[in-house]
Amino acid sequence: MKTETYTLNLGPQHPSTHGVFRIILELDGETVVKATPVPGYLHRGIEKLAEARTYTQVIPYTDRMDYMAAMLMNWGYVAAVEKLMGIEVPERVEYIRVIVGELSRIASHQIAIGAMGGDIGALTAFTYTFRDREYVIDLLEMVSGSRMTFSYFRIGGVAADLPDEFFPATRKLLNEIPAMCDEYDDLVTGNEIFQARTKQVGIITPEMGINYSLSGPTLRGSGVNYDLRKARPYSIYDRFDFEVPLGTNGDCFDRFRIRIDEIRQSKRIIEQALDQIPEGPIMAKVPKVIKPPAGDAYAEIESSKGVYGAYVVSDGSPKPYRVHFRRPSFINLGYLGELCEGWKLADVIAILASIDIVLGEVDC
Amino acid sequence: MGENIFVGIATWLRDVMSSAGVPDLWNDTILMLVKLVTVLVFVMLNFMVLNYMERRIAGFIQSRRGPNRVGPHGLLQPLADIGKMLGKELYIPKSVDKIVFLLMPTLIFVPPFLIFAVLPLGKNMAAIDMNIGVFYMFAIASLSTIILWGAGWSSNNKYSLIGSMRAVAQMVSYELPLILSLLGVIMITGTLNMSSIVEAQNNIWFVFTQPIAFLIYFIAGIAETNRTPFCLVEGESEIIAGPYTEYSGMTYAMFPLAEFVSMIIISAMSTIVFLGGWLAPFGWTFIPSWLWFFLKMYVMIFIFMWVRWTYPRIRVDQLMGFNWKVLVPLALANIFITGVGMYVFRAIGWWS
Amino acid sequence: MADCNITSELVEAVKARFSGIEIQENNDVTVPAGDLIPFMTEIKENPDYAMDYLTNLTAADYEDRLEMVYNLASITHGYTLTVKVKLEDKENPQVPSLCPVWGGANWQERETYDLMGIVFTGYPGHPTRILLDDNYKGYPLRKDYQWEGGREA
Amino acid sequence: MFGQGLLKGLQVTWGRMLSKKQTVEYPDEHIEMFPRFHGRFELDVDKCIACGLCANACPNKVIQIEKEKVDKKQYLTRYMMRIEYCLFCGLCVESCNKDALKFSNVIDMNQYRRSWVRLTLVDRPAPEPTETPEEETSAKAAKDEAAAGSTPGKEG
Repeated sequence: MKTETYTLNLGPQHPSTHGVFRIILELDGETVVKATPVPGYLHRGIEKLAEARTYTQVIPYTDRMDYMAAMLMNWGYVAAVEKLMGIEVPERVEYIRVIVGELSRIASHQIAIGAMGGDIGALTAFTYTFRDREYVIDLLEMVSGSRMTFSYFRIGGVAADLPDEFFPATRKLLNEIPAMCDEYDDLVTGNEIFQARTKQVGIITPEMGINYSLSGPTLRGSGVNYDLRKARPYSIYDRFDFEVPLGTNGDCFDRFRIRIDEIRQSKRIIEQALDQIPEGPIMAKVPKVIKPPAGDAYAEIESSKGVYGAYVVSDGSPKPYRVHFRRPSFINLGYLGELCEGWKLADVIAILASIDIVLGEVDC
Repeated sequence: MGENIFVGIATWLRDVMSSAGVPDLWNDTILMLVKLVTVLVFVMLNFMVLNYMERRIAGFIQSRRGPNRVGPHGLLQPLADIGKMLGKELYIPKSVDKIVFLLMPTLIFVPPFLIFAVLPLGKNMAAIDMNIGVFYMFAIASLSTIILWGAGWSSNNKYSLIGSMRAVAQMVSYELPLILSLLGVIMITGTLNMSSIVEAQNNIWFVFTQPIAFLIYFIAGIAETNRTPFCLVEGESEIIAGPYTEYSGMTYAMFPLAEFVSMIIISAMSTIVFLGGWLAPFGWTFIPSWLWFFLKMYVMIFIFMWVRWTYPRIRVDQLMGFNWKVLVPLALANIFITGVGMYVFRAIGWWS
Repeated sequence: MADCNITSELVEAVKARFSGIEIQENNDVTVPAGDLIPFMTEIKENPDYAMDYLTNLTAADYEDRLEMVYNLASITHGYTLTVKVKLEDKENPQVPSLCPVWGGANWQERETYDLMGIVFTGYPGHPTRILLDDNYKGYPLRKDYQWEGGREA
Repeated sequence: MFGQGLLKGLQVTWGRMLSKKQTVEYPDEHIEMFPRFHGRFELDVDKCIACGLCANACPNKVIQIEKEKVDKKQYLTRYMMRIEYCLFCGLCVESCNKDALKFSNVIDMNQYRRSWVRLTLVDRPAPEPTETPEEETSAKAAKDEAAAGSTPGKEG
């Protein structure tokens, strides 16, 4: 029997593309023959905007990339400028950055878990993770004053010291995190329907993952142990004892499961950081007008989505000459077209959710 | 007193009319119309209760409060919803097949209403006590498949088309285990009349003698009503709203309404066939029969909702595989075991 | 931040094989455009370097040249390397595409083409715009790009 | 055993159905905001010296300042924030040396119309100068331009 394929425009406005993202699907019945992802609907030109602003003024714009883990976005950019200027960041700042960064990672992973549950159909998982995320965001609000776009990092330090009530509140939350993770496990991970939907679906082999520059849980789900916090410990991550959760099959389920495990590991890191945090200044000696010497620097951190890097070129003026962000979501998406081929329409949603993109970051 | 309240009202109405000198034919016709209007009102009331219940339960499960602003405890929320839906623009996209597009939301209502005519909602409380009630119900229920398909096809939208194709595949397939699961009960009772099936459960409910059939019926019932984990037809995160994507305002509202009504029917059927219908357990007959019926029905509906807000959605190939590889063989095996059991029990004289 | 750049000895060893490359004091390597593919293949395939991971690919617009920047990393060994390619021809900048070597270069090259206007030869098909509209004129990240409008206008 | 996860899920949702609800019924209840919360801006006019640092610190040119020179002192006549462009990053508050510009805990900043969103913190005429400097008008014009941040050039 001769059949024809047809084209389905998944997006730009679709409940499961997590923003404005479009996938042109060529479908044979419900099976995907060809998938062409089309990003760019949220392109705001942050890299160009940065060229018209001073180094400090770029920080609020980095928030707007991965707004689910804005602290980490701040960190990557600030690290690049500090590398360019050769600033040694005070001890306490490093600890504060680790604490808020890991809290941000927890908040981001909670979204990823909930959104994936919601995309598979379990809307309750979505509300549960959002409910728990509010507690994490409360802590970050206590520190920075904002709930989503924190703008908390400064070049050479952070905007303000941790308030006193932050420590007991964080410890209280950390004690609740294992119960939260168990609840997600019970509700979603252990669910047979969820497993049937995600196991052996959208398999990324380690070779393809490395070839396509995937990073973060998307790559680690395939069993590649590449976490910058362990591979090339930046900041003070070499002082903490934690594990890198790895998947075995590289399917959607592994990518999902890893995120829950990473929340547990982040909890361990924060606990250690809270125990070790020293007193001290929260700002390095930085000139009032930030004028890095001419040159370029590339710094990268492990964000919740993967390797987030910032490439900053300075010409000696107070404004950056060129800023480029290596956004993990964008590069992880590059493999999506190939990954979706041969799967069902419903699997495309599961695969997209398991990669965990934030469109603000994809389009920058 | 409460036991026969509706029968009493009907008798009273008949008496009033005959004493007023209305001919018998007219009398019967008017009474039938009154019954049908009662069914209509009953369905609408139930829809409002269900709408409120669904949102409230969803809220409670999700650590929210659910609707609680309109009226005391948000009880008037369904009215507000209906008002909102009525107030919305009835938008008809240019490319749709206009006649079919507008016909389907009106037709979607017909099968559920027709079914209500034969459901015994209490002792002597079926509008029409048909002797082929179960058969009639399934015959009518199958009609809604083509209506969903028509809605999707006429929308001229690929999401709608996928949704409606899924609807056809799913509803046609799941009808089979649904009917097969009832077959065991029908074999035991030897009747298709719903009231007789209920009466046959006087000693023991069929949920205890036919547990597998009940399970199959429950699963297939969820699939028939297109609810999670089998809500592929709407599949919100995949195909927006399936066949309903292009509908707006009241034309859209008809579909959820029909969905709720079919949920009532599925729950009512499971009550009638497996949970002893209006029969009171433990001999607690001080509660009227129709109240028992609603109690059981709403417990079933609650379980439907509970399941809906807990589970994720299944995939389309898994859905069909589950049906043809698990449910249908299981249902057939159940029929076989029932038959053998009947023969054996008859042979040893435990059952006549 | 710990210094994870590739060691000088390894870089020197590469230099012996590719005469055209320059090495800056922070071990950044500048490669002529013609040598790019052999160089990248060599450091990717050779187990001594095993630069199997293309982290970042971007470009910068300087007054006299466009400069491609490749940030490589080795998952096996853990170190990084920055490779640069200078493109003197600003009117018609061309650089060999890395798509045959790394699949991950695909979208990043499209982005660079889109915003910086660098054409990647050997790219499967002509690179198309990825973030901007297909009919967009100009390359916004170039320094000479002019745009009128915005909220002040 | 197959089905265990399904039952576990039902157990979780059952537990949640009966447990305490998380909703804050907003207009009736208010959450206490943290002291650092980035709410509506407040300007302590007496402290403000109209230096324009906040306008310069803003990444998005939100703040517009108009000032007049009265008796050799800068006098703030108008302080307007185009909140619709504000990122709430807090760089302006941080840049204020005199502690005049602050965040409050007010979260209700929603308006019915976009044009009403603009936040005018100060709008007052300059007091009559006690002496009469001749070149006031020209000085004012120059200052105006300087105060409005850099000259409105092309956006990013």
